[in-house]
Amino acid sequence: MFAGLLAVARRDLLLAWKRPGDVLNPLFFFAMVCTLFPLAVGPSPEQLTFSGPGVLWVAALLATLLSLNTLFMSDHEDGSLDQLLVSPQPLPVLALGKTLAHWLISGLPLVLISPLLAMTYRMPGDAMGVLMLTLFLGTICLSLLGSIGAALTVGLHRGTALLSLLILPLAMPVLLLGANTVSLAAGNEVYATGIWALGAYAVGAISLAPYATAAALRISNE
Amino acid sequence: MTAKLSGKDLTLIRGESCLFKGLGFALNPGELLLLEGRNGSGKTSLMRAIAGMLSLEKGEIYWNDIPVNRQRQEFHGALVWLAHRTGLKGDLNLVENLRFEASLRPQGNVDLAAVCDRLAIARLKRLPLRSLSAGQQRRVALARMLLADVPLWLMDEPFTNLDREGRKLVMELTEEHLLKGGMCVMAAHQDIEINVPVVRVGL
Amino acid sequence: MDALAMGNYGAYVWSCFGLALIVIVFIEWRARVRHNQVYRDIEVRIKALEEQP
Amino acid sequence: MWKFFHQMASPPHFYRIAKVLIPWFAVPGLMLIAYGTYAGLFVASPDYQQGDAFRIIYIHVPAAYLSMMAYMIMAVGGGIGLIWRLKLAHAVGAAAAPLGATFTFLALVTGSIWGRPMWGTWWEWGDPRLTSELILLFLYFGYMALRSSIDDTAKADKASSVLALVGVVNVVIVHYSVVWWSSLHQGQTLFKKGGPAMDADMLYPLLAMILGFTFLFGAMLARRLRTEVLYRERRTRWVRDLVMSPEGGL
Repeated sequence: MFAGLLAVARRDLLLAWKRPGDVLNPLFFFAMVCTLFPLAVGPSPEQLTFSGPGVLWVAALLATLLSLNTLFMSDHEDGSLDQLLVSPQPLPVLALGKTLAHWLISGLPLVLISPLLAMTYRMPGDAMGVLMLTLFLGTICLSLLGSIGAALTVGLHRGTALLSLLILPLAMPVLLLGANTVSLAAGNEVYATGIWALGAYAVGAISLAPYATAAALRISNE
Repeated sequence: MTAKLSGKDLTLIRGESCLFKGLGFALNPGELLLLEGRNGSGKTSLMRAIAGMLSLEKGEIYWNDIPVNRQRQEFHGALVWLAHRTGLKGDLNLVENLRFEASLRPQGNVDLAAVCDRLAIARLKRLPLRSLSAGQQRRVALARMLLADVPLWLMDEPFTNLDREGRKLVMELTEEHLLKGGMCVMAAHQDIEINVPVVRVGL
Repeated sequence: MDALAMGNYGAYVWSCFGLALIVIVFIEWRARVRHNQVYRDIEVRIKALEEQP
Repeated sequence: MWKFFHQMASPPHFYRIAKVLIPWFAVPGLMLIAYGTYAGLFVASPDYQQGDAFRIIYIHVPAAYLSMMAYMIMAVGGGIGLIWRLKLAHAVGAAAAPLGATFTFLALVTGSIWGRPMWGTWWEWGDPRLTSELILLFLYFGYMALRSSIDDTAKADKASSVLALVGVVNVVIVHYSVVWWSSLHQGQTLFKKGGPAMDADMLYPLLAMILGFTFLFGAMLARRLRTEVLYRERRTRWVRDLVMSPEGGL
């Protein structure tokens, strides 16, 4: 049952290994957006501490979005998406495999470098842990939501702009939960609700999104 | 009438035009289904419909007399599709590509080395596919088809990009497959020389 | 006049009701225009086809 | 029962019936709205806190309610279209989206106009309902953008139905997360649930407006559906017969 998941994930990781640019571009983008903000509003420490969680989260959301439109694009262009659709494996599982690889390639690195950027925003140590945890859960949600959007827009000419239009409103609850939880943690307040909500969202997304992605892939590949 | 693979009353409308209407066919082991027609007459669409990737306006495709929509996975386990685009990754080499395909489906006991020798691609094993010629890439796609070891071959224009030798090889391979009791659906606008029962569908 | 002024809130209340009226009338008018357009297009096309031998 | 649905869902039948039905929706709808407007503006006594500004709810609440109902209709239509392959159900989604977006827009603008005298600002991020409505408007934009960027109607139908279904799950999550978020920031709400019970002279006009808007929405949806059906069936025999018939089929 999970043979297909592992096979697809392994192949996509191998492909990413041969083209490391795909991994690094969203990371650079993430770091650059985080740099832009202090340049725009000034380096005052209070302001940076106050807005840090929001900025980091918005930057992570945009970086994920940036990496999403290539999720099915190359598969569509070289015909291997067609081959996946006629393979004897259940398509939702294959879609989950692709999403897993996408998360490992573009979501997890964001989580790992986020403390570095959070440090420049003078985020307290406890809040940094919460930031990593929310980004960990949040990027999973975003990759899964994004895979639905990427599957719906695969093969369309104006795919990239459309993808953002479709995904951003869907991603708003994730952003809202994530950023506010980090803010609460940074202000030494109770933040458990947000973590639980994000965790529940992630579980729900893992179990439902692959079906939507699979349906969308079949539809847009007709 | 029971046939292994059959289609009844197939109708497909794409955008403004009706590609085919009330089309039917039946195919039994050892037979070749040849789809003939001009460019744009719907050969590829019909093949995609047979593979279960296109929803038809009307009609149903049957495998063992059961609609394929109701047994998609079993049906897909019994077919391999040689499409217009090879569906192989240019960044990976031959072995990596074929290993990926192998992990998606249970493999028959076909020897990789023998297949590569037969297709004359053995010395290309470690090169990224991107650096191969179009004809060589097509041979790799053929290798994938042979390794899958399934009864039904769907071949969409299998002769494109192949030299004379390659075309002859495809016909030989198809003939062997059919003589072993396999089935083949082929879309081609060239004449083919295969000594097997041919069912023709004109589009 | 007092009833219309609504204790200084008149401008807000009336603009809401007015806007609702304008928006609904506008989209309904657009829908009508589009329906007639679609119908005419089909009519023209079908009549052109019928006149061909 | 099934036979009735199948008959209703057959395009030529629907096209004919809808024409007859539209006035039956539109006339009661307009009458209820006329009563609600008159009673709401002139009969209902001013709110003890908000004064006459509360009269904006007679537009805002029906619009907000329809904005959500239209999305539900879109999603249910999409689901039915995907499962039972009913073309009319897909057409419902296509017809409901612009209407839903319009009512969402109305709800947003009237909410904002209400906020000006009450909060002293045109836009208050702390209000969960306005924020949810804004996200809902973006969801409508996404749906319509996806629909318009796919040329093949059948494909556009199915793709946008998947999006509507994903969106409807999300609407619920958006609502709760925004409520949680605004509770962190002590936002004020437009109309509290379980607040002081409304007087009858305030409540009846509101109910009349909600019902009237719903009827009107039904009529508007039916009119747009007729256009959709006509356009989608433009190559069929029945449309040809309709157009060529002496009385026409407008």
